[in-house]
Order: sequence, then C-alpha cells, then structure tokens
Amino acid sequence: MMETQQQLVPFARIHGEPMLELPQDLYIPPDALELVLETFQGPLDLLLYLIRKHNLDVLDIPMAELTRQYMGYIEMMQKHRLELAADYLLMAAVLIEIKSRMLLPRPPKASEEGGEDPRAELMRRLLEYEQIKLAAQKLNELPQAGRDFEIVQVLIENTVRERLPEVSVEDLRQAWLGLLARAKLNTHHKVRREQLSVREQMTHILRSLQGGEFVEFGRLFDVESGLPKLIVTFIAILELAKEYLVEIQQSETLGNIYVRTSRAINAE
Amino acid sequence: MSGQAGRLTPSEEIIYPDRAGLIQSVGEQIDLQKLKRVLEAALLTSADPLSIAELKKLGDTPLDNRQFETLLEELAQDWQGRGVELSRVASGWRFRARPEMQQYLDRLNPQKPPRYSRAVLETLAIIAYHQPVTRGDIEEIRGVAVSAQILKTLETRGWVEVVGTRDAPGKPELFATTKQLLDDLNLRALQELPSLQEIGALLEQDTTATA
Amino acid sequence: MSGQAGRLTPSEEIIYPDRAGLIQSVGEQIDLQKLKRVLEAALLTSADPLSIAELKKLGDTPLDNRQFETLLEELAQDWQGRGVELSRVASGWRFRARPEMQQYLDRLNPQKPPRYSRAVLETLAIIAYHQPVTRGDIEEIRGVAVSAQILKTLETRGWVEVVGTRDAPGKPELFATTKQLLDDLNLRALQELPSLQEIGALLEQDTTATA
Repeated sequence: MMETQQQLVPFARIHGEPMLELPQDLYIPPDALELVLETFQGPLDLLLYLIRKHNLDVLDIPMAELTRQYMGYIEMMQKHRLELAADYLLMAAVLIEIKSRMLLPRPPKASEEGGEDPRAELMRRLLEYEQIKLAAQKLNELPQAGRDFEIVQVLIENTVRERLPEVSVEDLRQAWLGLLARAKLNTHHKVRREQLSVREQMTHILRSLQGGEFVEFGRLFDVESGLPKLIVTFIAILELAKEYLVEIQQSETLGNIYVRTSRAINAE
Repeated sequence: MSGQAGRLTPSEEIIYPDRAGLIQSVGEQIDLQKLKRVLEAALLTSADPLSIAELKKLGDTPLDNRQFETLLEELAQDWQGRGVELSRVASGWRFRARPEMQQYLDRLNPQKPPRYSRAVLETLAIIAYHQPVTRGDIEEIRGVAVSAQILKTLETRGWVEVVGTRDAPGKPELFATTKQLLDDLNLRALQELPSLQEIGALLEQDTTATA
Repeated sequence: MSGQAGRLTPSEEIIYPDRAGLIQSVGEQIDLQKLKRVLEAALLTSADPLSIAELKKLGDTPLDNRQFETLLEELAQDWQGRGVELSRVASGWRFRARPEMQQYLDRLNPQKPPRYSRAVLETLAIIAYHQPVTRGDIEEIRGVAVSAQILKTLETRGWVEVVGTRDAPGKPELFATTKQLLDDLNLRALQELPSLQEIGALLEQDTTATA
C-alpha cells in the first residue's frame, strides 16, 4: 500500500533501489546500541546519516522511505528499553506528519507556483545542520594552540632588584610648600631671598677642600667660567667664612691667601 | 660623524629600501635596531599576544602605528626559516612554534590537551558562525537539548562568552566567541575561519541545479 | 650528493671550524642545522629548563652529550647581542630575558612605584635649598626631630652626602646634595630647581586667596 501511495506523489521519488527491509547496516548488536545512540548528535544527525548512507537526495527526500528507516531505528531502541531522548520521538512525529501531508491532494495552483512543500522546513534544517556539522569538523582541523603548536614564552627572571622611589622636581617643590605652610605663623621663618647658585657653590668649595690642606684662594676660582660664576664663588667663600665653615688666612700683606675647612682646624 | 647624522648617504637608502615611512638618520637607525631587539625580547617573554598599543610603551622615540607594524613585519621576516615564527593574531603579535615543530615538541610533553566531543565542537561552530546566539538557537540548529556543561566547557576555555541578553521572554543570554579563540587558532579575525559558503558550496550547487 | 656525503671539502671545515667533535658530512650538517632549529623551538616554548637528557629526545640521529653541548653553545652564540639569551642553569638549558631588558619589560606590567614619605621629601628639599646644612638646621626648619634613618635613606640613595662639619659644639656634619640627585632629576644645576621666591610667591597668593 505504501508503494502505491508513493506513486501518487510525483516528487517523492526514491533514488537507487527501493529498500523494503531494514538494511544490513541498520542491524546493531544490542549492547552496542547505547554507543550508537551516543554517536548520533540527535535526530537530525541520525536522519542525515540515513540520507547519506542510502544516497538519498536531501532536496528531494523520499519521505516514506526515510520515515520507515527512522522508525526502524526508534523501534529497535525502544525494544531494548533504551531511554530515548524526547527529541527523537518528536522528530518521529514530525516525519509522520510530513508524510501524511504529502498524501493529501494539493491545490493545483499552489503546485504550479511551487507552493509550500511539506518537507521544506525539514530540508532547511537538515541542510543547516549538515553545514554546521562540517564547520565543526573544519574548526577542529584548524591548528590549535597547545595541541598543534606551542606558544613561545621565555622566562623573565624577576630580579631581586629593588624598585626605588622616584622623586621629581615637583615633589621637592611640594615638600617645600608644605614646610612653608607649616611655618607660616612662625615669623622668624621668613623666606630668605637666597641664591641657590651660591649654596651650590658653597657645597662645591667644601668638597674641594675636603682633603684638609690649605688651598690657594685663587685656585678656588675657575677663571674660564665667566664673571657671574666668579662672583658667585666669591660670595660663596664669604658665606662659608661667615658660617665658620672655612678659615681664610693671609700670613703677610699682599701675600697669598689660603683657605681650609674648619674641620681641618679642629683636627689640629 | 655626529655632525652629518641627520643626512643620508645613498648606501643607507639602499640598505633599508622598504622603510620608507621611517626617518633615515644613522642615529635613528641604531635606535630602531635597538627597539627591534626590545620588541623581540618583549614578544618572546610575553605569554599573551601584545597589541600595538602595548608595544608602543617599549619605544623611547615616538613612532606611529604604521612604523611599528613595519618594524614588526621586518622582525617577522628576520625569523623566516626558523622553528619559531612571529605572527599577528586577533589581539596582537606573538611568537609561536611552527606547527611542523609539534611532532618533536610532543616528545617532551606527551600529554595533550583534551579533545572536544562533537557536541562541544558543533556548539562552538554554531556560536562562531551564527553569533550572537542563545542556547535556544543552538538547540534549534542541532535538534537536541544543549547541556549547560557544554557551554561551561567553552566558557572555561575562554573561547565563548555571554555578550548580552536577547529582549525576549526569559531574557536568554547571547553567546559569542572571544578573541582568545582566534588567538588560539592563530587567526586575526572571524573572517579567516573557513567560510560557511565554502563549506556548504556543494549543497548550494544542488539547490541551483534543482531550481 | 649523497654519494660524497661522507667526505669533507676544505670549505666546510672552514665554515664550522669549532665543531671538531661532529662528523662533518654535508647531509649531517643539514641535520644538525635542523636539530638546532628544533632545539631552539623547544627551548623557547618550554616553561622549565630542559636537561640534555630531554633535549636528546628531540634528535633523530644519535649524538653524544658532548656533541649536544657543542650545539647548544653554538646556539647560545647565535643569540649574542639579543634581548634574550640562552643560558645553562643547574637543571639544564633555558632562554631568559637579559637583565638589561627588565626596564623595558617592566613597562608592560607596571607596578605602582614606591613613594618616599613626606619627612624624607622635606628633608631632601631642605638640604637642596639650604645646603650645606646640619641635622640641627633641618630639625629647626621642619620643627620636628629628624631620624637618622631619614638621612641614611637619602645617603644610601646617593642623593645626599656629608661635605664637612660645622665648627660648633659637637662638630655637626654638614649635608649637601650630590651630582647624582641632579642627574636623577634631570637637572644641570641646582639653580634649575624652582626658586624659593617663586614658591614663596605661590604660597602668598594662596594665603591671600584664602584670606
């Protein structure tokens, strides 16, 4: 009866030999069934397998044939009391529904316009799923970090080198501002109009006198550094003398002037 | 020598003919060579790819992105024919061993990362090619329920993440793939994945043939 | 070519004069070059040092330990002058970034730099602006005792030094700033510090503004 039904529907052609019995490869030892169930990703996967296995056309599915094969599977699984995912049973219902809709006489106009094929939705889903199935394979074939190639990573020895704090000119300025703000009310801490260059030169002279020996006055001056520097040096020496940091000696009138640190005097 | 450092001799132009965008003083060439060494060291020591923005921090002299890329391409060129190569991926540049080396490197590290099941791979493929998608979308395409474990696996690997929710009842989460996936596949962009059209070319031919 | 692979031409001896321990056939030289590439790739991708025993697994042709070491020393030589070096450690061989690279690599993972306390900064400012000064001077200006630790910190850093003593009871030491400080602040001379007048004016402005 089924064959006559199929003949009634012109586009339900079966490619190749019509299969009236369960094909050989559908027989699976019961204990392997569970494994088979796991092999298929779901009803779409199983349908695709049947279609490809029997060289059926996805775009022109012989519904009767496919449904029979699919049901064969389901029955076999149920016979062995394997718990079937609801998705498989739902698909069985869908297949049967499509098959029965195809048995209904179709309005002539609709068929001329290529109207809605009851299989259309199923075919779309099968194609979409097959595409993703292939895409997944391709993705898996792409070289993968850690599996097919290694990432380079060379050691950086975090050397014990201590990171020292950085100080900027701005930090010093802020520190000084802080000091001033605190000393604001103390009148005796007036901001002195000081020449930093003099202070710097004072340090410089102290350093050059560190040997403790008398140094000839003239040698403290770098003649080539220009007049302003000479003046600064002179003021620095006076300032040092005023603060009792250096001692200036001249043993005879118009004789050489010598300078030494007061530390040297104390050492005597 | 320093007096004429700003000028170019013809031979210098010949040595670096492809570095048109860079100022070609002798001093700056030395700087560029030094920068290249620093870039190399940084890329060799970094576990993750380094973006141009990060690599720029390594330079003392300001160079624009194009100049950096030229330098990186030069560096990649320097490594031609070695077992390791400098490649550009989604999140920047990084060194990797060439896949041909793997057969040797496997001898040192026999344990391989886990192979993913077909369910995981198909889910990944759907997210990659149809993103952003909800779990419902994935289930519709695969024709079966998608377990939370599958999505968890992909999220843990850092390949997939939730990028939002769809404005639909239940506010389902939308999944998309990450830069990490592209990095791990040594790709720069999603377009470098095998195209679905290519994968489905056969099917479409069928469609046109029967139409 | 394979027919005479066992024989040596003089030029080959000149190319690899230091590889006395290795059999010098053309074919084996190619093998050694390939092995060197494999060794390099393995060492660059390995998280831990690789021992000779492990590295031996990478070779298809049997070489003895000495031959491997020669090859590794050659490889180390090849990396001279780069930002990364191949070095021998207790458990084998490994690549590592040269210490000089650290300052650059730090830029990629910036840690918050430590800061000096206000006490240290104020002391430094007083020494910079009033040098040479004694500890007593500093205490007078700051209005609080100055711990020996503060001066020690600045001396250890190389920013401050004793340049003499004042001729006063107890012979207090005189502190001054060093050239090192100027270098570290990128200044040529102390005068380049913001002048006290300027700072004072700023403060007065502040005072009048708030008054």
